[in-house]
Amino acid sequence: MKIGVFVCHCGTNIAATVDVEKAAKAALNLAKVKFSTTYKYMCSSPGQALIKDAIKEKGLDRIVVCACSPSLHEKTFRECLKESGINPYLLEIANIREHCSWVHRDRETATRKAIEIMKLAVTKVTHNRPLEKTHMPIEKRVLVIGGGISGIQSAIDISFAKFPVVIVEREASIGGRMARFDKTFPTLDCAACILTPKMVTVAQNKYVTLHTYAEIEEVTGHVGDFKVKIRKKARFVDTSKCTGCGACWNKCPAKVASEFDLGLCKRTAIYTPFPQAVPNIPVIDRENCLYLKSKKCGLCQKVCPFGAINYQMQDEIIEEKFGAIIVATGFTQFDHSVYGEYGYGKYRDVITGLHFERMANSSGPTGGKIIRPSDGKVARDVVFIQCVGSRDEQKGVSYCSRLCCMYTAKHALLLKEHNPDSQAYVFYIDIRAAGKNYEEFVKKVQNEYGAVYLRGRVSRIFEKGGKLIVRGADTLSGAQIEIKADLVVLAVGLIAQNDAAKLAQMLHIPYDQNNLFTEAHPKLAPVETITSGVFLTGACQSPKDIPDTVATASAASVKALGLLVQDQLEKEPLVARVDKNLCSGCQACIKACSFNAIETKEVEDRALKRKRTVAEVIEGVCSGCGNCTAVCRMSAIDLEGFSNRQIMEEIEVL
Amino acid sequence: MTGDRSEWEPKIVGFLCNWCSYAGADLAGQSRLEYPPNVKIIRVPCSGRVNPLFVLKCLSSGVDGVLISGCHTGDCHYSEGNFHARRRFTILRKLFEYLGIDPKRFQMAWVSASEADKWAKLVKGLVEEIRQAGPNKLGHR
Amino acid sequence: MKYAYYPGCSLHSTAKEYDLSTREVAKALGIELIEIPDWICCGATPAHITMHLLSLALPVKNIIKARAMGSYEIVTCCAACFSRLKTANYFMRTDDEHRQKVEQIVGEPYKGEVKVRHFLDVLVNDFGLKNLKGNLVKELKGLKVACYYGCLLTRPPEITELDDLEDPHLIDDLMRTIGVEPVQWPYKTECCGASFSLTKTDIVLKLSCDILQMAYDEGAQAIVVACPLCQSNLDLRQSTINKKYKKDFNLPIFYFTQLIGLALGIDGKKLGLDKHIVPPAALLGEKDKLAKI
Amino acid sequence: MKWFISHETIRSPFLKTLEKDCGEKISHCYQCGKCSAGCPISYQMDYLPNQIIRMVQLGMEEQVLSSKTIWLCASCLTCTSRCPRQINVAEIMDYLRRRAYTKHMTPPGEIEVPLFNKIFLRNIELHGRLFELGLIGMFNLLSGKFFKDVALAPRMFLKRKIGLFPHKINNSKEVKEIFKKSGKLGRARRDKLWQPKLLFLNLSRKLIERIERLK
Repeated sequence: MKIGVFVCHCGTNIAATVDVEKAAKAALNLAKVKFSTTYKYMCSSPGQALIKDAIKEKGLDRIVVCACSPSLHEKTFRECLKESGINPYLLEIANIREHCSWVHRDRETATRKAIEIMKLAVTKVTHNRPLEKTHMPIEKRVLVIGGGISGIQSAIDISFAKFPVVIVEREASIGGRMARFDKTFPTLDCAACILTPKMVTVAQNKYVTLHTYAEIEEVTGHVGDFKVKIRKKARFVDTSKCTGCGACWNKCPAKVASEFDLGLCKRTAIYTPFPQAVPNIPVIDRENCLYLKSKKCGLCQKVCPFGAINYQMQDEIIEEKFGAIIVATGFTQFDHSVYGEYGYGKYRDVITGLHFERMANSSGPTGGKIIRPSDGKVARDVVFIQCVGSRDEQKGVSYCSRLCCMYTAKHALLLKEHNPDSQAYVFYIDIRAAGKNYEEFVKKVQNEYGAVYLRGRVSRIFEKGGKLIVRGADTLSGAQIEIKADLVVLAVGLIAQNDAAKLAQMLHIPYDQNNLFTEAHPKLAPVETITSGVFLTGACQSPKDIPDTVATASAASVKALGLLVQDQLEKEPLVARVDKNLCSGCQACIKACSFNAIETKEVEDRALKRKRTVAEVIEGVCSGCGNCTAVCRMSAIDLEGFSNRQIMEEIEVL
Repeated sequence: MTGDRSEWEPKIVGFLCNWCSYAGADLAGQSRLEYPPNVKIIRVPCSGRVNPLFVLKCLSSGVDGVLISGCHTGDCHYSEGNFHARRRFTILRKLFEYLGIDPKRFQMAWVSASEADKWAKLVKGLVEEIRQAGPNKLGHR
Repeated sequence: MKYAYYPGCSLHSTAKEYDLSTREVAKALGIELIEIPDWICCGATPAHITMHLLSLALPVKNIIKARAMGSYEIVTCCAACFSRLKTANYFMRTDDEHRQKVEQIVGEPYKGEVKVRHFLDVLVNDFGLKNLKGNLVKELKGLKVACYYGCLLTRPPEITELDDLEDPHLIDDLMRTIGVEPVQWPYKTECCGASFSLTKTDIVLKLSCDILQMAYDEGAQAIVVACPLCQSNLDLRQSTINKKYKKDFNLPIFYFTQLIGLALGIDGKKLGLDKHIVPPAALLGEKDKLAKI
Repeated sequence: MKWFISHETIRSPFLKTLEKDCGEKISHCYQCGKCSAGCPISYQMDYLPNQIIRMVQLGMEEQVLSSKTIWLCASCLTCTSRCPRQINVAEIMDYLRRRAYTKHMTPPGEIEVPLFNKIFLRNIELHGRLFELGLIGMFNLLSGKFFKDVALAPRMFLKRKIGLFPHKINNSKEVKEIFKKSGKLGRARRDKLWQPKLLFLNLSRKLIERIERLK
């Protein structure tokens, strides 16, 4: 056995704190290490060439690379080994950057620790075995969770490549948040004008199946073979019969606050969320339907000319298989009722940006009039407050929600267009207008639309004499500011959906402290997750505006397609294996396995001269977690790449 | 390893699951958070991979402290590996208490991929605790 | 129900009627208040502005005296004392460095374990509104008041742990229970400038004037307070405010205990209603709530 | 105002001791101005609270300690309870005042508050509990506002809201002990309460007022 050790400088990232030459020298003292060297960037092509040359010239058969985290370049170096004709699994990475040079300052300490980390890797590589990747078939369908603009865009992109897509949307219609917007910044395109065609396209597309009013119930399996249970909530309307004529909702007597219009107007118990809904088929809200609550009424059934109403309908659970999943679940608004100083959400004339969008929308609850919800009077002096819930560790989230600056500027502009006599006052901390034509847009709002920008947060809002008294500050002039306003619009931040963590756990993808889904790499893998086959798009990962959302939607689609176009899926061979001679057939491993990857098998025992039951791992199903190995009394089951012997010896050399 | 306290530095082995805690420690590096060098990390796919024998082996080889760190409850990449680990090692801890081994020497933690800060704090705290517990006398070295 | 009672300096002088009415109400409701023997001043604002350690040591000394009485919780009525005692407790609980220094000064170990309560809290949460209602002799119908909490009862919430930070309601709840109608007004927790009463009287006049104006505008006939400093600024200085800002306020400033006392049928004089600078008799008489005081 | 920034000013010990002594991380402040927006007294201040914090961030010790603002803070804690970065602004104001004391940097127009505080504490130190008449009398005497609030006094006496004599308690020794042990507490006692500058200032202010009125 000839082990080669390659120590990377990583520019100065490693070399500044770790004496790489000393480490390389120390490697030669280790058993079976025949060669060691250093290089500035081991992952670069000359660096890889260095490894390849050394393998050829020195006859090395196992390699240890001391560099960055294996999550970054393990694949790179495995490829490098393969190209030099060595089995790619005869490689170990010693993480001397993230776990050493970047977290220690003292050169001597860091060098000593780097050598120890290297020692562990050398010990481990000694017991690596050559392994071959296994191959699995791929289910050539994509699941898109969420039917907002990001889900719609993803589905359209995938359908271009002629792969089937299923969209699961929990609301009665696709369209998501964007369907509620009036106009979009900075071009002032009408949101409906650019979204509705896409909604129709997706509905008519023969590769796309829509499951609206449906939710994900359970996800099992893995990349190439996800098994997903979808709950299709009872609509109480037969989608095959309904034509969306509207007879039912015109007659329905039960009226409740409309969620789509954020309570600014009423809807009926049988309803479509908005006139352009896709599919244009209503649902019955079982909470508020008089018939479903108390068997009184039944009017909609009587008036339906097609007999589409069915009060007996039950939730239905369907199970489907997918090769890849795109998560496009979007965001929700920060709830400003935690701000006592802004009235705990009790003042009717203190509204959110989304309320403003609905009011500005000509097909919205006020028919495009911007008024005070309390008394219906036209709003003249309107105060906009940015960063409500965002950049606020005390009451909200610490991050910047990224689009509030822009949508507030847009609102200030729309206000002036709708109410020419009005005046907008915008309280801001910083204006973040980084985007194409964004800064110009904000400047336009300030210069041409006369919005007054005041740099400071608002400390208090209260009602007096039918007006809202807003107390803020303008830190630029050093003055306390008081404004008597008709309407206050809070630019509330974007936060994760309430049940985001639950979905993440179902999909086995990580999420951060704010319940936003975590990408595989913040720069180089922004739409992937560490769970292969699951991709992210839109604001479920971090706040995004429409252009960014659409861009990530297309990116996620490409990633999913990249998977689907392959004939077979390569699978890491780091799976569990049973030594049949040692296995006593206790089946403890079968109970420990969460993936049903272990079966029993009869083998002929030559010593006992009879058949006996042993465990056997189904390679294609095993995910390599190693949970089975920890319960095996005989140590008969072991994990490739992380074997008992390897770990024991690693402990030994410490 | 000598018993001389002035020279003695705690030696700690950390078994980190690949998906959460190892990534969390990576992030600590990316964020340049400084922490003591005493913890040597052994990467495992899942905290459920850690065999109680490994812990015993550590303590008998003179390691002063053992840390097992995995994903938070419900966040396991393999669904429930961390549950198994937690159950397994709660029992092991009981056994250690019974045997009179300072339970401080064997700790479990849950660090997610985004909790770099928590990882750095954890290491600092752990090293301090083990330092107070003193050298592991069980070790044959 | 037994509590160690810490009146504080103000309740022994400028706010005598607060002390009188508190004791009367407690007596009538069977709440036993045992005055902490030889209590000393809590140091108030001058102490924490001038010397931090002193501002912790003085309250802690008092708490230790209360602890020596047995296992009682401390009750205080003065918002400033309440704030200082609570703050000192918070430091003793959470800050080892300060705790050790203070322990050295007062000569006894103390870890912040004695509970400090405001009399409001005791009435609403220990005694209970329902129980109070059952004890009423009459209801003070027809009276509209603005309940004014000031700065120190609710801020900072993690220390005072008393009431809602921005929209407190304990006094409002009590008033409703005795039949008084609290107006909804936005200045419940505005500052009256208390600590500047003597030094920067102009500021106090301006802030107090704003508060009186807001209460008046929202239709209050009187203001109900739980802080002796607020009361003295609003009551004592009301005539000066009228003169300076050309106003015509005539708003009596009651302690919540006084109105509760009236509802419990206690004689107005016993509640110190005669000690007010802005006389309440007219208002109370006109409303025919009780015999003339 | 012009302020030269250099390595020394940015790393001035002022900022460090402040952060250590009051346990607040000043660099956390991102200058949103919410403290200034809610401050009831900011209309009187020479610098808004957020500007004071900014000046602390830049190490402008002298300017901060000689500002009027720190003496105008009423400790109402509105800023602290609403700060989105959870900075205890009121505590920082307290700290700055304490530091201004020890450095003798009170601005000439703002001597009343420190004088009052000293008299107040001296009063407690002597009597254990506050003796209001003594406090008011002493303050008026030493600040030169001899007849301030005199009109209110008769009513206060009549209503027995102010006593003519201090309370008698049996623990004056123990109070003195606390004052003595609280570190630099002795300073309050030893510091001269007699402030001719202030006396002169207030008397002349009175005089000018009277002349103005005569006009």
